[in-house]
Amino acid sequence: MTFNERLLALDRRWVFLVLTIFVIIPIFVKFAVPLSPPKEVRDVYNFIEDLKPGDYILISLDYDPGSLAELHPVAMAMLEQCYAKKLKVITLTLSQTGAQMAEEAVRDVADSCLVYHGFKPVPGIDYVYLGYKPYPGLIILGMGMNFRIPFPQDYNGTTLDSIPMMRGIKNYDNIKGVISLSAGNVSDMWVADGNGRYNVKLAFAQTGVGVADYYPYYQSGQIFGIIGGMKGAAEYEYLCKNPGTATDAMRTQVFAHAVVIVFIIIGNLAFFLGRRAKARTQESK
Amino acid sequence: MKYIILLFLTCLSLCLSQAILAQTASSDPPAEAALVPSEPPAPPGNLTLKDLPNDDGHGIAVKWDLSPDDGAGAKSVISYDIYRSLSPDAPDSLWKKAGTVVLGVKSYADKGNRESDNDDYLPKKTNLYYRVYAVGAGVRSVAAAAGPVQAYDNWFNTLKVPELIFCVVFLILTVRFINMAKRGIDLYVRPLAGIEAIDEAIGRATEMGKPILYCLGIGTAGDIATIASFTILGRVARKVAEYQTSMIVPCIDPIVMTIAQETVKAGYADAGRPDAYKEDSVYYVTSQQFPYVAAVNGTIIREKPATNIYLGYFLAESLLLAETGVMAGSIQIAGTDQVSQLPFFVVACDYTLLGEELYAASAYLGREPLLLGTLKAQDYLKAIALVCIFALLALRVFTGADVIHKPFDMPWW
Amino acid sequence: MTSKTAMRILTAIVALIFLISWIMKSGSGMSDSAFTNVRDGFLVTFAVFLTLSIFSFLYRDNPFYKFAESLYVGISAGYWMCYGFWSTVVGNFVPRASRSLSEFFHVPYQEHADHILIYIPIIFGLILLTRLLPKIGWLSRWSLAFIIGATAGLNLTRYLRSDFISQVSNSFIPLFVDWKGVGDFVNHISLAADGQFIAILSNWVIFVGVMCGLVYFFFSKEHKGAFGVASRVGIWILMVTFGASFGYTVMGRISLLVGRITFLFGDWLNIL
Amino acid sequence: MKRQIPLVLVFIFGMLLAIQYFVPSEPSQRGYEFVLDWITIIGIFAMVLGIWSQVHVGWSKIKHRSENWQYSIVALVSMFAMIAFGLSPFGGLQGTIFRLIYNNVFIPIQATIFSLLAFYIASASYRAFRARSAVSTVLLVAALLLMLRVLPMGPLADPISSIGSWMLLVPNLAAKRAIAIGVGLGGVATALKIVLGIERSYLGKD
Repeated sequence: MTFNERLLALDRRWVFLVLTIFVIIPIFVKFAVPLSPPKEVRDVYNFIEDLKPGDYILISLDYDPGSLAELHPVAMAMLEQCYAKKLKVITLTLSQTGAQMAEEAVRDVADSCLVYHGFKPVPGIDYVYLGYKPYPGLIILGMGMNFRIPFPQDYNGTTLDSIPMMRGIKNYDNIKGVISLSAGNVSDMWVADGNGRYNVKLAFAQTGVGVADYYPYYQSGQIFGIIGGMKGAAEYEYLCKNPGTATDAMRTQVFAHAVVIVFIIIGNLAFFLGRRAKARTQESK
Repeated sequence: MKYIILLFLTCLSLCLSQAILAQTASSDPPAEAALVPSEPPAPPGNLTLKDLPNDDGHGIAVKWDLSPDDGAGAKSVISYDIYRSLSPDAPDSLWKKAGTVVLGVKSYADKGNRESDNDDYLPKKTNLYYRVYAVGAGVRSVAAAAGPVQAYDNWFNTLKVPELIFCVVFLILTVRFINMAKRGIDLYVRPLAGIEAIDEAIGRATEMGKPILYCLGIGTAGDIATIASFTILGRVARKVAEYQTSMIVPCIDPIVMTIAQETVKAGYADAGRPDAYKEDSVYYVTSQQFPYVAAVNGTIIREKPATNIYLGYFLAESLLLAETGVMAGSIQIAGTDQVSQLPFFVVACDYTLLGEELYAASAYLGREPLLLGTLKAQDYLKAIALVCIFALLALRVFTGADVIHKPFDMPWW
Repeated sequence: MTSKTAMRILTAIVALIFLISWIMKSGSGMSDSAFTNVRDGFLVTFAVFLTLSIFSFLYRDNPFYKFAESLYVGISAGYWMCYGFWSTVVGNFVPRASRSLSEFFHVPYQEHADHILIYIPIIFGLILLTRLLPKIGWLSRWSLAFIIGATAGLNLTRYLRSDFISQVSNSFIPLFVDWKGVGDFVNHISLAADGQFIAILSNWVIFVGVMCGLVYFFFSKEHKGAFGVASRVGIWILMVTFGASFGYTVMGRISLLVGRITFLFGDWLNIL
Repeated sequence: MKRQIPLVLVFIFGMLLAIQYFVPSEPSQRGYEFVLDWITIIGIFAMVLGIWSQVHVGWSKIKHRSENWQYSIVALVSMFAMIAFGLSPFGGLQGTIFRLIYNNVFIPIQATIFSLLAFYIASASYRAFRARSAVSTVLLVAALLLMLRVLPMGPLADPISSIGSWMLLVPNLAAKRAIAIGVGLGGVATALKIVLGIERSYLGKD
């Protein structure tokens, strides 16, 4: 049996073994994956980076626990970026099952800021969490008039006017941009009602499954950036120099994909070499 | 006396607390962004009501002209609220909120519930009255009111004319081609590799002395793909009986199992070997997707069938089954109408029936004129679809108009 | 060493590891109650045992996998029966069949339901059960006929719109997006993803793809000449799609595996 | 009798439900809901047949001591244990033991079986993605491009990523549409064959 033939008849259990090893290694060996974030992801990052301390930004955490793996890392990295830049961050959620989770995210990142940046953003002064209200389309429209229409109080029941950072903040005119992290069609409403009617500067983070549907909005300029799936999340963490769970997951993905691709290449090489060898033996006959 | 002092003290403390509260409030200058109830927007105009067409008699179509304040200005409308009641001058509490629409929308299909004990019950053939409010920032306009109107049910849904035309055309074509086929006119059908492989595969199983595994997928008897699979199963069973080999049919649903048993039994009877049929060869495993796959995988790896046939409705288990079959060294023929699973079958199986080919397979296997007739009718409809796309595209290119954008969508107003 | 002895040694090793894990896990339990700790220690160990048993199938079929598979199938069947009983029998059937039964199961009795109609499916159901009696087993076909007839009738009309009519009508796409003449098009041609060229190209690919795809599915015409070329293009478009979907799915499947590995190394071995 | 009545039943119910689709009026809607209900209720009786089949197959294996008969005991015992826990008056589906078994036995096995797909997708890629012919090369290249999107590709990352997205959006849409139109037609044809009695193999012989 020649080398080719042996390769072509390779027992699939070798594939399984190699894949297992290369999925386990990155869990223990931490190394930086060289990522090259595409323009649509860099656009989001640069937009936030270019804001001045004290500018207002609205981050809408419109995903439910089902999309946690892909969108939570973006939320974490982005919130930390905003806090570190001393922006005033308004957060809310348009997903019914995501209210609790979003609140925890907003608070946890504020806590971790103390460790990494030496200060702790103060609720009501540096950030506010408005909570959840039903009918996303109406909420988005209402906020275009006045935040107080859909959200008379924040998540804890404090009226918006008694929250220091919300004084004088009326509607989208007072904030620099909106970033919606969503796993579904809430993004469509943000485009139609937020950007379409009030000209809000808008960017999205979407799950891997949904992201392809929203690229046309990026191409037409209705949104200024888009972060897609686990890969986008890892790229965002990379830009923020803040590697988290998405980077970890990406390490495994890169290894696993590389294994599959290498096996495909080996298979094809063996196939071609084998065919050439066969052709040669036929010629010599 | 004691009580009077107590009362006095209570009053005093109340007044004091009020004063203190007022103080703190006034020390906090009202923010300019605070929500001041602005002037109410102008009401919507020209409210008209009509029975909702094409329904079961519990719906009203409501239509109005936009409020002058719709879209811009300090008094801008945010939404419209639609209310319904059984009497024009009922108190507010008896007006049921039928729905809300955002600004810019000027109609609403109020589809009420048909059960009288439901909160949203909309009675049939009864006078109903409507009010529509334009809602601004914290305030709403005066109501535009109209009524009475009555809801009736309809006996034909005019929106479904396209489907009706389609069905009639299909029926006419089918009958025509069946008649042609019966008269003995030869209807050509192109070869399908997957179908020709079935014959071969059964022969191979006989040579190897190993069974054939036929998997109907994870659909219920209500899925058309499963029904199509039954029609193929009958013919496969007949061939299996003719070749005197054996078959295994694990099922995910008791009803599917029952129908499959009847089908296989009939196949054996057709082949003239009803005694060879064993009831236990078609059996029920469990009704859940992954346990079913685990069991079928076990069967494949232990029985090492010569051929695995997967036809029907499949989800993520497609690759689990197909790869296990490769491990067992079986020839594999698959087919499903689930586009998302076709890639896995195409990659892992020897032959794959793509989408419509699954439905055509029984005609191929049976070669009966009746079945070939429907196949021909299917082709004619495909041709009609092609012509439709071409013609309407040409119309669009030449007129440049968007009027034909969705030619089958008809407005309900 | 025969394979039987090897199997015995292996089973002994597995049992030993199982025991050690049970003891260790019970010892590190969080709860105050010793019983809960011991129970949870067992459950985690058992879950790990089952996980590894299933993975062992990748090497080859073996008694551990067979055990896990049978257990899984049995539990699933039992679960499904119970679920069917509580949701369908108690949920759908009892509230309409009898008041005393409804009270027994604590479900609200439906006063207004048509109580006579409920007997029609019961009759069909009983007829179905005649299968178990060989003499009159053929009667069960009546029930099957009802089910098949009803579902075929449902399928005859209901998916026409989503699968046929909408798909045909959605194919009317502009083949010349923002067309301002050949000169303008050539002057502004670019490969930018949002450019006019790409937009027009995409719509042409969709148009030609749908056409050729349909041609591929023609059964009663020989795929020769122009027809053959079109059907060939059709199959190419299908293959591009299948390849792309396959490649795209790899990521999701790897994530599933990472989930299980995290369970083994994190929840069980505590080394993450 | 044995074949005529079932065929008549199929025709009557098939036609009624096909026509019902076009009739929005209240009696028609209610009739539709009834029929859907009936199918679920017949399903309850079918469950008996399911249990019967399972016990029958398992028992005959045990009785004849055929290969792997021991595992039939495991399956039957776990099934009846689960039924006993689930139907007992103490909590039913929410009972403690029932939930414990479900969460600690059922869920882990389920997740693991699902995760086997990661291995299978790798071995299927290795075996099947070979440039044997033009068509299989197309399949291979498309899959490779989508997989390469995940790897760090430096300057190539942007074009690969856009081509990948384009393939998922554009040819994908065309192919899905062509398949859906065919599936729609095939489904109608199959249903029609059943209702008209052209296709009757499922009704058995004799």
